[in-house]
Amino acid sequence: MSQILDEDQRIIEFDVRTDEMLVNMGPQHPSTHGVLRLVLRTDGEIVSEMEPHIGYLHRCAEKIGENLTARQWIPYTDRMDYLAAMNMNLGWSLAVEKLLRYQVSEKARHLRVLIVELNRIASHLVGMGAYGLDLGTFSPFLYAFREREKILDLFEEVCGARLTYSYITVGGMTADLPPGWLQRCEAFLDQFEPIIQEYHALLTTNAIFVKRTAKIGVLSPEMAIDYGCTGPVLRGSGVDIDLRRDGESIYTAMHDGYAFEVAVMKDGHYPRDHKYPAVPRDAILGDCWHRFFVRMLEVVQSMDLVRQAMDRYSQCKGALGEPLKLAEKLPAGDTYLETECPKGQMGFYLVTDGTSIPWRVRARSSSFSNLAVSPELCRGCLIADVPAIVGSLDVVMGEIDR
Amino acid sequence: MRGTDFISELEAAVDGALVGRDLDAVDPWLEIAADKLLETCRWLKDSCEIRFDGLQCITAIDWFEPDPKKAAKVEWEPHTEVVYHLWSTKARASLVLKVRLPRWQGNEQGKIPELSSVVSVWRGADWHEREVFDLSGVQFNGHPDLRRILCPEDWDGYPLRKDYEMPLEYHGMRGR
Amino acid sequence: MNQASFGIPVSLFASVTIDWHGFFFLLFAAIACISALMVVLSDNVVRMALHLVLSLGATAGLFFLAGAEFLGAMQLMIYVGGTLVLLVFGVMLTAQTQLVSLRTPAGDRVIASILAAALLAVLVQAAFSIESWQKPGQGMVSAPTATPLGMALVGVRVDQHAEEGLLEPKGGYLLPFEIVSVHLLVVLIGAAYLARAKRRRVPRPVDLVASVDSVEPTFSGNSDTTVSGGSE
Amino acid sequence: MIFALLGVASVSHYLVVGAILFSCGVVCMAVKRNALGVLMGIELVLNGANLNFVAFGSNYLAADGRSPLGLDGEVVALFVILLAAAEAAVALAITLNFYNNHATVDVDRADDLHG
Amino acid sequence: MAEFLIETIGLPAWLAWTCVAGLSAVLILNVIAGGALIFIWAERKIAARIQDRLGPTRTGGRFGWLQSLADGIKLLAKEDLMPEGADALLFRLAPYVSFCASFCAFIALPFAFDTVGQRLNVGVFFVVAILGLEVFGVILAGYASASKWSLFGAMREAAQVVSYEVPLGMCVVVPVMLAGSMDLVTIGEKQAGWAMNWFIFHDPFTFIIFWVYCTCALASVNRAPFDLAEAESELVAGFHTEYSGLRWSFFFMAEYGSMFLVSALAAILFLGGWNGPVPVSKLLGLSDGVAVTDPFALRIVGCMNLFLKATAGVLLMMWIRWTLPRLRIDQVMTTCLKYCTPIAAAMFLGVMLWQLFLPGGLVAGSFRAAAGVREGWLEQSYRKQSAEEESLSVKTLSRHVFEVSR
Repeated sequence: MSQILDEDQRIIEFDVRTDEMLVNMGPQHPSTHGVLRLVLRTDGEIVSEMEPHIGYLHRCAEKIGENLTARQWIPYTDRMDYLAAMNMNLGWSLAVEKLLRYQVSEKARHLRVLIVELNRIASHLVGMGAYGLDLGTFSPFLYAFREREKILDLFEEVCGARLTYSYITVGGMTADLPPGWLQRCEAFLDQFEPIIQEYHALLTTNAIFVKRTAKIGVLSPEMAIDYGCTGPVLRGSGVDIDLRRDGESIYTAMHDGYAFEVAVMKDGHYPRDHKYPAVPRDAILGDCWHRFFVRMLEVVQSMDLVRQAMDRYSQCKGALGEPLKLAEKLPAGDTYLETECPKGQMGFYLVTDGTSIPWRVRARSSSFSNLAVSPELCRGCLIADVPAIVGSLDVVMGEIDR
Repeated sequence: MRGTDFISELEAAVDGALVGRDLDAVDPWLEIAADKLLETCRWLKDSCEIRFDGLQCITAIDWFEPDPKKAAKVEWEPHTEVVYHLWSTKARASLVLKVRLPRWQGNEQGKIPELSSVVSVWRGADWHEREVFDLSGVQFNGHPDLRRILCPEDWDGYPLRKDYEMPLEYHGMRGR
Repeated sequence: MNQASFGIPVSLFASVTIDWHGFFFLLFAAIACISALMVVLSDNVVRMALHLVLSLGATAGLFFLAGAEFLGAMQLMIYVGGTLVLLVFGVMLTAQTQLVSLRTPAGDRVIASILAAALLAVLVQAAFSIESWQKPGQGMVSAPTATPLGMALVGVRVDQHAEEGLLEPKGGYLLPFEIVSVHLLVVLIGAAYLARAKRRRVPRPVDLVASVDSVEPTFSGNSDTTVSGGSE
Repeated sequence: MIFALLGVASVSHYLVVGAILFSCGVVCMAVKRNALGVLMGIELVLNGANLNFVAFGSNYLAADGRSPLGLDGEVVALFVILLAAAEAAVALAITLNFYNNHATVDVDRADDLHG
Repeated sequence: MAEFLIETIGLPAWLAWTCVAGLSAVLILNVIAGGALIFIWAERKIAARIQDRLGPTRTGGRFGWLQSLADGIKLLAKEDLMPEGADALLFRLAPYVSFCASFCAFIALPFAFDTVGQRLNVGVFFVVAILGLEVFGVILAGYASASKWSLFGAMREAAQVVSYEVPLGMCVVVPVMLAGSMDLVTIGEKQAGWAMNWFIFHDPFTFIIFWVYCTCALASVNRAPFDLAEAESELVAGFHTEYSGLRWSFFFMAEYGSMFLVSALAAILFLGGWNGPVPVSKLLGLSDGVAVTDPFALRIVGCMNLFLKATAGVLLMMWIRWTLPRLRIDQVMTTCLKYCTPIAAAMFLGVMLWQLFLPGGLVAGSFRAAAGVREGWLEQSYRKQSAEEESLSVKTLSRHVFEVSR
């Protein structure tokens, strides 16, 4: 019995041994989500070692930040997690506001929640679609993009951009919502809600999908915390942390009065999982399936938050408030703020020396830490599992390489 | 637990670790002696009541003013500061540690400062330390695999240092 | 009959008769022999396997020509699998060693060739030694052999005609058939045993990482990450 | 020569082809140092033999329309094919084990039992 | 046809036979190449519809039906690249090996009751064996490309195809057993009459084994969810990563050719082949119940039937491809060894017992009477064929020569 316990079930060894092979997955590989390069050492189909090589998309954003004012740097945050640029804008704006001890107007607060949660849906849709692609099914990808396009249309109305918005800015927003936007957003949510079942049918409950993801890349909560994994990756391992509820006061204050349940498995149940497919028998907490499912639940959660935010926003009277000056003087000091972005906790660290230009800016990216755990998860898996595992971490290279 | 209690506990646990503090800043921080860092981190993670089980971020700040005119006006000595942002899952609390290092080890130009690695405490420190090494030039002793991470392996210099100059050319490509 | 339809001087063609059987025999025989020779001559295992496949395929063609259709199909089917596996292993086992030359010394080659030439001479001599063997076949279209073959394998001979007047009736092949079946089964099991998966017992470094007890015990049912506790 | 052969595909011609395959196989077995090459030689030898069986068993080739061997030729050839497949599996297993132990497929290195 | 050439036009026999053989080859080639064009277009349209988009709309009119032709021309014009470390000969050879295997298997495939390139009495085995040869092209391509991804693709393909040949063989043997012949024409003819005569409806076991056959066929032609050899998310493009232009399109044509082939084989083995669900030929008086009166019309109807069924099979494959994720290599093997093979074996046994105790099948042989007539005619004509040297058989050809030269 003890012998059985000693065996690592994940690592399979054969009597038939062949020469080890070193293969390069990426940086131009179809399933590495951008310019990620994975070096695999394989014995046949089994990956004995995997090492990510990053930096192909390094654009020196932090160095550039030392030469721009805080508001000028916002477009650079867009280009970090370019799939959730609104969240990036928010993270940086909040960090600067925290240093300035500035509070945005009530209306701007609700508008921020609205926009950010909408962007979270868009980001998770890409994550979901691309994950299907990683597992070899193409159709869900286009289904996801079809809906994402509608969100991008809404964003385009708001700020004129479809990918790099720079909409949320230090001290508020660059503009208020155009007339009739709320109705269009409402219409989108109404038609989007039933479609989620479609995704569950195509992916979440699909037998092959479950076979490909269940018990693959199991990340224990200890390991997840140890590696600094955050976001859906951490919650997929069953750790109940969501900065919207547990974060710093300036961030949680933004969500004051909002009702939401953190998408994490508690006592064998996900919040309102009665509405959604049951957890398959094969899946164990912390595997790829759970990470994927947490994202799917967060889409529903975000839809709910968007509806609440729309309510509150429309009830707010008065002006949105002007954003701060482009070259607002920053008090000397330093501050660090993490926000809950779709990919995980994105932290911005800001050091100032009393001028309007920061002395040092630092972006702590969630994908960076999430990806760092992938060599551990991929040890002993099959080649086909590598895209499945890396895809389930849902990394964005723009954020990792900055 | 109150902050002051925590500090006295830390002082008791790791003798001579705490060399500075600012509890009134936007983010209160503690300054740790460079040679006591590893011990302090161990204690913070394993033994103290609020277990800081997550390392969120490591940042190195280069306090150096290349412009001699401005340099004359600043009130700090040139140094490198390494900042650790810790997080406790249990208490949902964060902690900021700062470590002050010389810009160059023994003031010897080109010899990067050394600091003990905390990879043995938090595995997540691995890539963060590599990034700090890569961009700001801090040697982490005890790191299992300290290589450049974002820049190419044969890159010269540490880009996030204030006196860094972009090379004129890299493998035949124009730099400036 | 219109002898010069379409302006083609048909008489020119009519004087030539082509024996298709002979033509295909020559074709297949040439492919088989040349490929066999190439198997001997080439050093690359994959090329050898390719030539072997060609040779065996051409042999299957010869079987078809000789009226043994079932056998030809079997040859194709079994050797596709058999040599395929050879090929695969050839590739796998020489991934690294392909630079290491496994050439035979020239002396060995010469000796082997001489011996083989002698053997060939004897065999060819034997092949033409009996006159009746040299006579071309009647080309009788015989009944398909698949059914009698199948019946013979289960022990019933249906191919013997009464008028053949054999001294004693030929037996079926039930026993050899069974023996071959068991034999194949044994080989199958052996192969499965050889390729079975084993679990590695070495603990992975990550398992040695100290545990964190501050986490809410939400994680359960995962037996394969045994956290062995912080021993430091 | 070629025209002489045309139209006279007889048992003898099959035997010649078989002989060539057989000889090639024998040379292959003798000179190849690669274990897989030796295996391929065996396959060739077996095929050469098979051709003979088929040739003798073919009514179609027989001069009087009735072959001396009849169906037995085909049955034996069939068994040879089946056993060749089994033999290949066993030989491959040996080769693999050999490779795992010696990291080579050179049969000249298999001299562990050499005194 | 050859008769016509010899007697009416006055060609010498060997030339006439060559012409006929060439014509048949061209016809089959056209079925594959033209079929591939149509199927590629269909796949694009179907994939587009499944994915809520339009697909090709411009090239060649409203439905973009010339898109694949345009692509073909583009592929012809593309530069033919070869990696530096590649084994030049094998690299060049591989696509043709694949294509030839796919093409050769059509030789023994009957399109209607007597429309067949070469009627072989081991037709089923021949088709399955030749189809298995296609994998050689893939392995050679993978090895010769000097790319590790190609090599992985080739290894996967080898393992998969060799494994799936076992259950596929078992599935194929069931109709052979029911028809008592390995001749595809005979197997097809045994299912003439109403749809209840089709082997898929013969008994519950055949119904199950049909679906096992579908799974195995899907796997043996490398279509999703078994398309591991070219899994684009794992192996870039698998065995054809390094191929471009015309060579690459040969692999593609081979793939579509094989898809059509296994579908047609399924139709012949289980779905009545060229016989419609209703014995139209009898109702229309093409065969009056005693003899075939209009073989030409019957051929056309038969071909259409078979093409329809095979196309339905191909479309089903496309539907599956655009719906399901891909399996992993070990799951593919598990499907084969733990599910398909035992199920196929059990069903084989079941069919055998059923034949033993309920030989007529569920629906008594009454419908079979219609089949019997045509079958009899066919056997007769087959015999006549061989006697009058109507077939393309090498054997009969040569026999003709024997007679002429004597």
